[in-house]
Formats: sequence, C-alpha cells, structure tokens
Amino acid sequence: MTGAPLYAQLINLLAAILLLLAFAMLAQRRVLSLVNLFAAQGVALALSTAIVAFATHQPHLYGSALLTVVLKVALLPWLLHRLIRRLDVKWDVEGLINVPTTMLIGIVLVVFAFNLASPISQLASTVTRSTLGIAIASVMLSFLMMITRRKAIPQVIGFLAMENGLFFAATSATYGMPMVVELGIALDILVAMLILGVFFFQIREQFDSLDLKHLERLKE
Amino acid sequence: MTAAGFASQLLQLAIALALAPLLVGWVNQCRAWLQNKGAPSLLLPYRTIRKLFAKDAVVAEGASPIFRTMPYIVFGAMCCAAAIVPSLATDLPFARAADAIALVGLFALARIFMALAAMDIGTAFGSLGARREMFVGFLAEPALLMVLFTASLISGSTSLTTIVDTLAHRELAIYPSLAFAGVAFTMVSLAENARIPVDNPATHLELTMIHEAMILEYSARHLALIEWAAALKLFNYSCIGLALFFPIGIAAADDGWQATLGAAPLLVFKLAIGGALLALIETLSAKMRIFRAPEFLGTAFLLAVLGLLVNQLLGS
Amino acid sequence: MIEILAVLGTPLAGAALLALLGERDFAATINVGVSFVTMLAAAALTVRVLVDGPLLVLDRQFFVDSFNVSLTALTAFVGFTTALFSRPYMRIEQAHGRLTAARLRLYHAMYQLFNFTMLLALTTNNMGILWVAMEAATLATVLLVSLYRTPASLEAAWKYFILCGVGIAQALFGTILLYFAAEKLLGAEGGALLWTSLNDVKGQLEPTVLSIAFVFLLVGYGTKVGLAPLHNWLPDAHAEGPTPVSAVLSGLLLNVALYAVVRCKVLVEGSLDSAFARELMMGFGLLSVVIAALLLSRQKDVKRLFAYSSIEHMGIATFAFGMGGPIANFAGLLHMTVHSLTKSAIFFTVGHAAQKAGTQLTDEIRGLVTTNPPLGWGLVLGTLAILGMPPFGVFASEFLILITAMAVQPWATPVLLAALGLAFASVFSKIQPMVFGETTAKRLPVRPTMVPVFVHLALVLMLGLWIPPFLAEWYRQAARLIG
Amino acid sequence: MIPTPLQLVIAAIAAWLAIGALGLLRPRDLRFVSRLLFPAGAAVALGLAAIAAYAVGRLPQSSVLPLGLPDLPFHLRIDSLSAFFLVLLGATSTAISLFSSGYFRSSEGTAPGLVAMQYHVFLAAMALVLIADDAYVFMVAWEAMALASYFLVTTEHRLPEIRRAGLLYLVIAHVGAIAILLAFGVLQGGSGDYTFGSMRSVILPGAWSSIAFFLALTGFGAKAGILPLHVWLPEAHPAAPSPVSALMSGAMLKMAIYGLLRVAFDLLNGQLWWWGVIALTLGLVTALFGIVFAAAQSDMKRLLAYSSIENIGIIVAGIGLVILFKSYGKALLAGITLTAVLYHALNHAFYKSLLFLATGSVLHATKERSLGKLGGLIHRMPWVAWLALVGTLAIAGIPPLNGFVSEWLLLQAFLFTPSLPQTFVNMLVPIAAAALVLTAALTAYVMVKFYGVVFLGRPRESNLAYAKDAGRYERVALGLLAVGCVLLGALPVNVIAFIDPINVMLIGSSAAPRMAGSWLFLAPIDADRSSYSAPIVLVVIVGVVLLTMTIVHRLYHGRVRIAPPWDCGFPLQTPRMQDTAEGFGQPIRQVFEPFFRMQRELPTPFDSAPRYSVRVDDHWWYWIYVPIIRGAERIARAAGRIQQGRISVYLTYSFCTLLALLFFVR
Repeated sequence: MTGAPLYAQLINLLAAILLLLAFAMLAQRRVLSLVNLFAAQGVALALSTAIVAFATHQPHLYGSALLTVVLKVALLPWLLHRLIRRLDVKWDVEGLINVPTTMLIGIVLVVFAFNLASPISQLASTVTRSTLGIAIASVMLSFLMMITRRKAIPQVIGFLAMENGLFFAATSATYGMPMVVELGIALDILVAMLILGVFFFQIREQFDSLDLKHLERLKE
Repeated sequence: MTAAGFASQLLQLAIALALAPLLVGWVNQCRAWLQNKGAPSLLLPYRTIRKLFAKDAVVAEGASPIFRTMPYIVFGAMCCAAAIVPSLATDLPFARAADAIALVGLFALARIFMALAAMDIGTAFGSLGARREMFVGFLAEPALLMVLFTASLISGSTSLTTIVDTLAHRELAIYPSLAFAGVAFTMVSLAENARIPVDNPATHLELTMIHEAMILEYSARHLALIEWAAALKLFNYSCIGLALFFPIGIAAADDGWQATLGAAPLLVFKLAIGGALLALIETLSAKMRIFRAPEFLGTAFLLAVLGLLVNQLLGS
Repeated sequence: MIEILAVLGTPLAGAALLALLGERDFAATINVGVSFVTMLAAAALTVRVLVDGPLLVLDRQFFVDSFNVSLTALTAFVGFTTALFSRPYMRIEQAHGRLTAARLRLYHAMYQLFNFTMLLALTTNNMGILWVAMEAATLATVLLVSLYRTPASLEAAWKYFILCGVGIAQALFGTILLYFAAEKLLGAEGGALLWTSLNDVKGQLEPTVLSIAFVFLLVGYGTKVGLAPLHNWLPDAHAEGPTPVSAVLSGLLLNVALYAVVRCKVLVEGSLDSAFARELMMGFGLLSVVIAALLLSRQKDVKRLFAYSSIEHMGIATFAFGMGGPIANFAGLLHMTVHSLTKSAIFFTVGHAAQKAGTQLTDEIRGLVTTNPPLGWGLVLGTLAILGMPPFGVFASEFLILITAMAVQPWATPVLLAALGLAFASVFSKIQPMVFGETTAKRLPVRPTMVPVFVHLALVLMLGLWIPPFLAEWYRQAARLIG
Repeated sequence: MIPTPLQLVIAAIAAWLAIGALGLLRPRDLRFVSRLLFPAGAAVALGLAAIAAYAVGRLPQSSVLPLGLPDLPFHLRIDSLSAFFLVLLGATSTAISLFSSGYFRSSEGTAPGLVAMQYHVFLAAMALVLIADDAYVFMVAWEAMALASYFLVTTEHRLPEIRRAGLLYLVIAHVGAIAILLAFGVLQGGSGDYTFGSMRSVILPGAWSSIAFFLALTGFGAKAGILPLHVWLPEAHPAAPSPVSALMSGAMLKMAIYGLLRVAFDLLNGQLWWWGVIALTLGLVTALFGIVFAAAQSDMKRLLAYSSIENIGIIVAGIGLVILFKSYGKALLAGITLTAVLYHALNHAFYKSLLFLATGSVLHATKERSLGKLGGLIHRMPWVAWLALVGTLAIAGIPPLNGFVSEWLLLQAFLFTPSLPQTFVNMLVPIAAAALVLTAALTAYVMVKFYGVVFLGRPRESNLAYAKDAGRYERVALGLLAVGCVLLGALPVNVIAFIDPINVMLIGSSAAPRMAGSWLFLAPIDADRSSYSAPIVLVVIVGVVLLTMTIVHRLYHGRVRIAPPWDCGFPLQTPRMQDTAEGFGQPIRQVFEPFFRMQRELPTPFDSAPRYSVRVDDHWWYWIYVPIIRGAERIARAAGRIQQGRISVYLTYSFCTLLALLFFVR
C-alpha cells in the first residue's frame, strides 16, 4: 500500500509476519520450535503495539507493549521451556490431520476472515484497520491448531497463540483496550499458564504421558 | 291404575302360574309323540311339583343362605316377569313400573342368583354349570334385548304393553325387521330355556348339563320352586314371542274384562301351537358341543342387531 | 457503595484468609461464616437497591439494577447454603480418604475466590471486567473440578479448561468488537466498555459490527452457559468435581454466564432492528433442550444426569429471553432463580446419596427413603420439582414460558413439551428406584445437614404457589429493562 | 355474615391440608393417625358433601385468592357441575376415610403419618380441581392430585412391580397433563388470558376447537383410562392400598370425566357432531375391551380395575352421545343422556368404592389377592360378603339397584334417537346400543365370577379358615356405600331432579320435569313410551319373594337334612376341583381370542407334577408403547454420539458453530 505512512506499512508488515508465524505454528511439529515461534509472535506483537503507541501518541499502549514483552516473550516461553525439559516431551507426533490439508483449511479460513473483516475495516478510523482481518485470521488459525493437535502442550500453545491474535486485534483495531482490562487479561493468561503447568504434572503422573488420547474416557 | 286393570293383572298372573307346568307337560308330550315314545301324562309336571313339596329337603354341607334363598328369588323374579308380559291384556298396572329392559333385568337377576347358588356349594359340577349358564347368558341376554328393541323401535316404546297395543291394534303393516327378530328370538328362547340344541333338559350325564348341573344339589321344596320357575320362564318366553309376533287377540286397555276373558282360550291355543313347534325343533336338531353355543347365540345376536339396522334403514 | 465493597471484599478476604490459614478443623466453619457475611452484605445491597433504585458507583465501574441485584442476592444465598452443606460433606469425603488436608485448603480458598469472581461479574459495569471475571471464575473452578486428582476428574478439568478457555477467548473478541464499535461514539476514555454508557448509545452503534460481535459473545459466554452444541464440557465437569462444586456450577455459574449473554443481547437488540439476536438465542435454547432431553435417557451417573438437566433448563431460560417481552423475561428470571435453588438442593441430596452408596451410578443406589427418609424425600421431591411438576416453582416459570411460546412461537411449543415429557420419563425412571425399594447404603461418619435442601425446596414450593409482590415487582422491572 | 358455599369448600380444602400436615407431626404414631386424622378427614368430607349438595342448582359463585402467579392469581368458582362432582367426592371419601381409619396398619412401607398426609393432600387436590377456574390453578391441582396419588400407589414401594406400576402411572399422567396444558393453550385463543371465564367467551374457529377438544380428550382420557392410554390403570389400582384404589377408581377417574365435561360443554361453545361419533366409538371400544379383560383376570383388584375401564368407557360413550344430540339441537335427548352419564358416574363411584374396599378387607383377612387362593369367605366374613353382594348386584346392573337405572336411562337415550341427518350416525346408534348391552351382560358374567370365586364355594386354601371379618370402621364404611347403592337405585326420580340443574347449565334445557314428573314413575319421554318405577319393582320383588317364603313354610313340614354334596359317584372331592378364576374366564377368553395376547403352558400327560398356567397380555402395550420406547431409545443412542469424549471434536463443534454463525451474519 504505497502512499501510506511508514508506520502503517511497518504495522502491515508485522501483521503479515504474524500471519506467517501462525501458519508456521500450524505446520510445525516439534514442541520446542513451537515455543520459539510463539515467542517470536510475542515479539512481533510487542513491536506492532509499540509502533501503534508511537504513531498515535498513546502512552498506555507502551505499557501494554511492555506487558507483552514481559509476559509473552519472556515469561511464558521460559515457563514452557522448563516444563518441556522437566517433562521431557520433545516430539509432537503427527496431528490428527496431515499438514498439507491443515494448510489448505488454513488458507480457506484466511480468505473467510478477510471477507468477514472487510466491512468492519471500512468503518474503522484507525490507521491500522486493514490488520483486523489478519487478527481474525490468526485467531482462527490457532483455533484450527488446537483442534488438530493431539498432545497437551501444543494445544496450550495454540490457546496462547489465540490470545496473541486477540491482543493484536485489540491493538490494531482499537488502539488497545482500557488498561484495567488489559491488566486483567494479562493476569488471567498468567494464572491460566500456571494452572496449566500444574495440570501437565498431574496428567503426567496419572497417565505418564501428555497424550490427549488418554483423556477420552468420559463419553455421553 | 284401574280396578279392572288390577283384576286383569292378577288374573294373568294366576293363569301364568297355573298354565306354566302344563305347557312343559305339553311340550314333553309332543316330543314323545314325535319321537315315537310312550308319552308321559300331561299333568306329570304338577305331580312332580306336589311330590317334591312333600319330600324332606336335603341341604348340602357348607351351604350359605344364598343357596337357600335362591329358589324363592328366582321364583319371585319369574312371577314378576309373568306379570309384565301381556299375555291376556295390555292393561297391566305393573307393566308401567317395569318395561322390556326391566324384564330382561329380572331374567338376569334370576340367572345371577342361580349361578351364585350353584357356586355356593363348591363342587366341580356346580361351578361348571354356573360358568356355562353365565356363558350362555352373556350372549342370549343382549340378543333378547335387541329383539325387544326392534319391536320397541317399531312401536316407539319400550313398555311391552304399548308394543303389543301398537302391533295388535293399529293398522296391519309388514315389518321386515320383525322377521330377523323372530328367528333370533326363537334361537334365544331355545338357549334360555335349556332346550336342545344348547342344553338337554332330559340328560342324566352331568358333564353335558347346564341348567341341571346348577341345580344338582337341590331337593324337595327348593327343587319344586326351581322347576316351577323354569316352567314359568318357558311360559314367559312363549308369551313374549306371542306378544311380539302374534299379538292378535290380546285385549287392549279399553276393551274391558270380557275381552280379557275372551283372550284366555286364544292364548291356550297359541301356546299349544308354540309348544308343539318347540317340540318339533327339539326333535329335529341335535345337541351341539358347548363351544358351538357361542356361534349359535352369536348368530342370534347378530340377527337381532341386523333386524334393528334393517328397521333403521327402512325407517320402519 | 459500602455494600458493594462488602459484597466483593468479604469473599476476597475470606479467600486470602482461608488460603493463609491452611486446613484447620474450623476452616469449614470460617468458610460458612464468610459466606454468611457475604449473604448479609448482599441482602443489604438488595435493600439499598430496592429502596433507592439502580446504583452506579466507583466512577461508574459498578452498576447494580433490579436485574443483577436479584441474581446477586441469589448467588450470595446459594453460596451460603452450599457452604453450609459442604461442611459435613467435605468432612465425610476426608473421612472416606478421598481428600487430604492440603486439598481442603485449596478447596476452601478457591470456593471463596469463585464466589468473589461471580459477584464481581454480576456487579461490574465494565464489559471487559465482566470478561475477566468470567475467565477468573473458570480458572477458580478448574482446580476445584480436578480436586480428586482421579484420571476422570483430570480429564473433566482439562476439557472444562480448554473448551471454556477457548470459548471465553471468543467472548473477548466479541468484547473487543463491542469496544471498537463504541469507541467512535464514546471515545477511548469515555468508558466505551461501560454497559450503562453503551446502553445509552446503543441506538447508534454500528449494526454490522454488533451482529458479528454478538456472534462471538454468544458463542463465548454460551459455552459457559452450556448451550448445545457448546455444552460438552458441562456434564464431565459436574460429574467429576466434588458435589458442592457441581452445585455452585449448576446453580450459579451458568446463571452468571446467561446473565452476561442477556446483557450483551440488550445492547445488540438496541442497535439491530432485526430479530437476529432473538432468533439466535431461541435457536440455541431449543436445540439445548432437545439434545439434553435426548441424552438424559442415556445417563448412568446420577450427577451427570442432573448436569444434563441443567443444560435443558438453561436452554429453556435462554429460549425465554430469546422470545423477549415482559412475560417471557419475567419467566426467564424466575426460571433462573428456581432452577438454581432446586438444582443445588438436588445436588446436596445426590452428594450424600452417592456417599452413602459409595458410588454415583444410578443402578447401584437404592432405597434412600428407608435408610435416610429426609434424604430420600428431598431427592424425590427435588427431582419432581426440577421436572416441572406443580405445585413447585419450576412449573410456574415453565407455564409462563409455554404460554408465551404459544402466543409468540406456536411451532416451538410442541417441541418444548415433547422434550419436557421425554426428560420427565427418563429422569424419573432413574431416580425412582434410587429412592424406593430395598436399600444398599452404609452409615455416614458425619451426620449430613438437610436444612439447606428443605429450605431451598420450601422456597421453590412457595414460588410455585405465591410469588411475593416485591419479588414480582422486582422481576417486572428487570423484565422491562431487558426489553 | 354467613359464609358462602365457595368459602366453605375452600375451608374444607384447607382443613384437609391441615389434617395432612398434622400427619407429619407424628409420622409413626398409628393410633394418632387412625383414630384421629382419618375420622377427622371423614368428617370434613361429609361436611363438604353437604355444602356441595346445597350448592347444586344455586347460582355460580367465584372468588380470587391472592395466590398463584402475579398476573394470574387463583381463580376459584363453584357451579352446579363442580358442586355435583364435589358431592360425589365428598360422599365417597367419607366412607373411604372411615374405612382407612380401620385399614391402615403399620407396614414396612411408607409411615402411616406420611400416608395420611398424602391421602389428604390427594383429597384436597381433587376438590381444588373441581373448583379451579383458571388454567394455572387447574394444572397445579391436577398435577398435585397425580403426585399425591402416585406416592400413595407406591406405599409398598419395596415390591418391584409396585414401583413399576407407579412409574408407568406417573409418566402417563404427566403426558396427559401436557396434553391438557396444550388444550388450554388452544382454548385461550390468543387472548392470552388463561382464566376459564375468558375461555368461555372466546369463539374458536372450527378446526381449532376440534384440536382443543381432542387434546382434552387425550389428556383427560389418559387419566380416565380410555384406550389406548389405559395401560397404567390395571397396574396402578391393584398396586395401591385398597382405600386408595377405591378413591382412585371411585373419585379420581371422575375428575377426568369432570374435566372432559367442563371443556367440552362449558369452555368450548359449539360442538361438532363427529366429535360425538368418535367419543362414542372410543368409549364403547374401551368398555368392551375393559370388561373382556376383566373376565380374564385372576387377581381380584386387577379385575375391578379393568371393570373401571369398562365403566369409564360407558361414561365416555354417553358423553359422545350427548355431544351428538346437542350438536343436532336435540336438547331433551341430550339432557336425558347427560343425566344418564352423571348418574352412572355417581353409581360407579359408589359401587366400585364398595367393591374395592371389600377386596381391601379380604386382603387384610387373608393376605391374598389372587382369586385362585380364595373362596368360601361368606362363612368367615359374613359382613363383608353380604355388603359386597349388594355392590356386585349393583354393578351387574340388576334391578332395582342403582347400576340398572343409569344403564336403563342410557338405553332409552339410544332407543329414542330420532332420525338424525347422517344415515351413518343412524346406523351407528343401534350398533352402539348392541355393544352397550353386550358389555352389560358381560359385566354380569364377570361379577358372578368375582363374587362366586371370592366369597362362595369352599375355601381353596387351608389358611382361609383363620380369616377374620372386618372391623367396626370398615363395616360402617361398607354399610354406608351399600346403603348408597340401594338408595340411588330406589329413588331415581329424586336423584334425577338433583342432577337436573347441570342439564340446564350445560345443555341449556331441563330434562327432569319430563323425566321425573310423578314422584313414583320415571318416564323420560312420556309414560306410554317407557316408564320405570324402581320403588314399585323393589317392593313387588321383595313382596313376592317374602310371600312365597311364607306360603311355602306354611304348607311345608320343614324337615331339613344336612348331607354331603352329590359327588357323582366320584369318591374324592377337593376344593381345588372348583372352577378357578382362569377356568371361569376361559370361555370368554376363547370367544374373544383376538383381544388377548396369551402365553399358555399346557401340561403333557407325562408331567409328574402337571401345571397349567396362562398369561394374558395387552396387545396395546406391544402395538403402541413398545415401539415408542424403542424409537426414543434409538434416537437417544444416536444423539449420544454427539458426546463422544474426544476434545478436538468438541473444539470442532464450537469452531464450526462459530463459522456457521459468522457466515449466517454476512
């Protein structure tokens, strides 16, 4: 989009990266690299937030950018790494659906998301409106990822990635939510992550594996 | 209710009581003739009754009061029936108190008490007889009622006196429905009076009995009353038949007592013919197995209903 | 103001206290005490709102009107009675060796925290905070569901967590869209997430955005309401968690989630002039009723059975709010109330019954009336009440809903009634043998308290025969508010 | 000021509820319950009957209680119809409560106090049903009635078949209630006002009123036991304690009849002739079915239950005829028929309660319900036996008892059906009459079987020798009901005059002056068409019998010998050689073979211990209920697959839902 100011182009670039990362996660099978991809997503997110903050002179967005860095680039990946080391699960076996199919579905989803977003984007007054579609797309892609993975940790990563997408939507579409809310959300994510950590150990000690196929007993 | 009416009522009752055994005797005699047997005396039934009244009563062990009162109740019911059915005159005060439906009710009363009394002793034969009697009854009773209904639809009334008045004293008309009713009625009265082909009054083999099996335990006065009641029943049925299908000669309300008296010989004549016909039927037909009875009576019932339908269809 | 702080502060403080205190014998008593204080505070708040109308305090962050005050009071009350019930129940669990002291500590702390989150969700005016509270409620209960650490409970908790987490995430997206739509009107700082201000401007909110937002919100919060086909977590979580948790999940959490949906529906209704939101809610409601009714007959575990019945009743309430209009909304509110009272009472009895028989399988629990008449009669009466038998209150609300349906949506009435009939047959045929017949029960180490059960049932009975005028007035206002 | 009847009725209901509440105070104290509560309940019932009898024919009164829903408080109303049924309820429950006070012993079932509570709630609910004047209070009372009776049925809940019976009963009752609710929904005709008052004023378009009528027929039929919704009845009635069976059969079934009349003639204005045809056919089929099955029963209470189905069938058929006549504007005939219907309802309440209570006494004395193990009780329990005889003759429709009068009236109505517009209907009427008569005759058969096997003959079991006759309370109760049967039979004219206001109310014309002109004679159309005088018949029969007796005893020397019965030369005669219940019913089974679904076990000549057993089942269960249950199970199993345990599937559900909705939005 020539003619648009630089930061807009940057944000669009980051948005594209975000989408790319989402696809990468969808395709990636190794848990550790999944975590790294997640961290990378966090970086992109933080950058875009900062840029928006700079562009629109909204100080509280710096805060949320910082929050993102702390939480999603540092803390959560670190936690995940530790967990993976402690539980030593290196490999995520083949997903329920093979990768190419997943990719195809993903692309369909992206198209759908863009279509969905276009009417809203028309209304948006923000410089970053065109990224809303990407936000929705990445949310849906992480949803798809959660569906296709059959191990606990990748599923959780999918969950966190979904939060990323939402957060990106929040910043890109609306210059961020009120601070209270963002803090609350962040807190929830953190607590969720901790609880999940506890869970992993419990599941592990019950079934001595994190394979979700053990968790299919309760029917009807 | 006039004094004349009351008189004719009593007269008719008296005649019924008096003539009933004779009718039985007559039927037996005719049958004997038809079967080339030496006929018993015409008065045999009277003698039997007198003899029985003279005897000592033997009551089975473990008989309850129901057993002892049954003969009186049955006899009473039959007397009442005799008082309803117009055989001589239609000016019967009591007939206003009980119409055709009540008449059937009276027969049912008699039947039920007979069956109960039969079960009272607790022998195999008693209960067998009771069962068969009720079995015959549950088809015969509605059939009879249907026959009466056909007549009452024609005359637009359920009181027998009115029916007879209509049939006898109005302009003569052909009622096709009555033909069905007539056949049905004949079959019913055979069954109800323990006649061949449904029952055999003369049998001495308990297993084939119906009526006899029920009264197996009775003796002396009780038996006498029962025999008399049975005779009355036959008499009543004959009178019903006559009243419905040959009502000529029965005195109407306003004819006065001469007509009533005049009707008496005519009645005797009609009864004689009826009895002879009954004997003929009995001679011509063979007793059927008990489980053929429902077919027989079912046919009667259906014929009666058919009569009713025909009546509705042709608008009488 | 004070009241709200008390209502929210007490459970929070209680949670902290119980967490620090660790498991002592009197912890359960403290738990009851805290809940009791909360209830008093809620009562005070209720009176306050009744006396001088809707309350908008703490720079508009908290908003209490006749709609949510009724639910707040209900929540505090059921929270109290459940604490009362859980005291002996948990003792027995401990005596049976299913729980350790540490777990009890977790349980008590989380119980209060859960109460706090729900009260927060009810009283807050900020859609964002509402979302945060809902998520927090999930987190608090996840640990309670997995309290026994059995494989089944872990599985249930995991499903609960993932499904509700994802659902809630959708709700967040919906909230963002809402904010996005409102921001242009109210400005970033103009409290664009405050329900009251949104409500004021709902007429001018952008329809397309709001309809999309509502889809996300409905799918999100609907997951927590347990609307089919988003309900799959519900039976597992109810069946595997400790019974007091099942009671509060069924009795309170679902209500709160439905409350959130209704709040959103009000806004969307205001901006859209189409029946979009209404049809959506009716559809989900009806679908839930039918699916739940069908699945009821397949249940073997008694708590699962009643979990499905909760799905059914939430479906009915959603359907009612979907129809809208004074009578239906009135009925919906009434239905939420009587359902949470009855269902929690049932779970109280079911819990003890399961403890007596040492199993939750319906086929192995027998003859309760002979071993413990109050328990047995409580269970059978509660069941009949929840199945919509007069003269209990559930019938009153269902009657109102049905007559509205006959007037507004005649086609739906036979479906509803057929589902209700099927549900009746399948549930009662399972409960009757549990209650009657020869018994298979052992004595309990601690005497269970039946007071909460009969208090609840008495209230439900009263609501069936006589709705106090103030309550009726109250519901009418709320119904008008929902529109 | 003096209280109005309505207030008094409400007070009676409250009193019953209070008595019930007292039962909770000392649930295990038998003396308190049986010597205080039940007699008190009986007193209240008597009072209720008196008030209601006063209210018949008075102007309707209505009032509104501040209960129920805020927009729909309890509307109550008493008019002739409800008053008549209140009389029925009060009269029967007086006797039944008295009986109960002697009947209930401390059993291992529900505690006596609780039983008393459920019993009185049951009574109160029935009374409330009768005075309800809006849909809500009606439904509340109706279901409370079902609930209370359900708990009473399952008093002996330790027996599995009793639990099964209770469940079946409650489920069918609930289904019926749903139908009734729908009927009200239709009746209210979009006015949104669910008071009966507004329903009366609403004019429904033809199709809708038909729908309303048939919904009501279904709903009330489920309670009354009309085919094919009768299956619960022969299960539940035997399962319940005898007073409860008596109350259910005598009073509760009539509540359904009341509801049907209320909807068909009061709430719906304008009936269509073909409703009548359908009700008529349905009723007659039910009646025939019921009595044929009664003949095949070998459990005395089941037998009576089936006979209740038969009587209900007759009543419904009568209602159908009323509709037929009314729709053709034949007011007088409609009046006669309606009188017959109500009369029959009253009669059935009396003799069926009497018989059920009698079985209760027998049950207590012998612990035996199966006819095959009874017999000869007339010697051991003369009181019960003789009073039961009255009931037996009454139900068999024997003049001059009450059963005969109502059947007589009904037959008159059939016979004097003038030529109606439809030929088809004209053809139908005689056939219907035939079916009715056949049913009546079969009733006689069944009742002879019942009475003969239970009370007559020789005891089939040795332990029957220790049977004791009923106690004081039971005797009084049975006596009251027997006297009721005789009076209802002997004074039809007065009874009809008493019923007449309802004709005026529902049909709009009075039938009594024509029917009951003179105090002595009952002449529906006019004297020479048909007339019946119960008093005369009674007097004459009794007179003739007594006369014969006296004469015979005068003439007769009166020597009597007691001897063993005639054994036909067959030395060994045991009681087991008497007809069993199965044996007595066998001819009927053979004639009506297709009605039944039988499994017979015949002994072979080589059996060391030959045994014969026959199980008679109901076709309807296999034709209708089993398929329904199977179908529901199949669908449920299919639906069960939704919840198949795998989390990614669940996620897919919500994902697809989301996508679908989003797609739907755009």
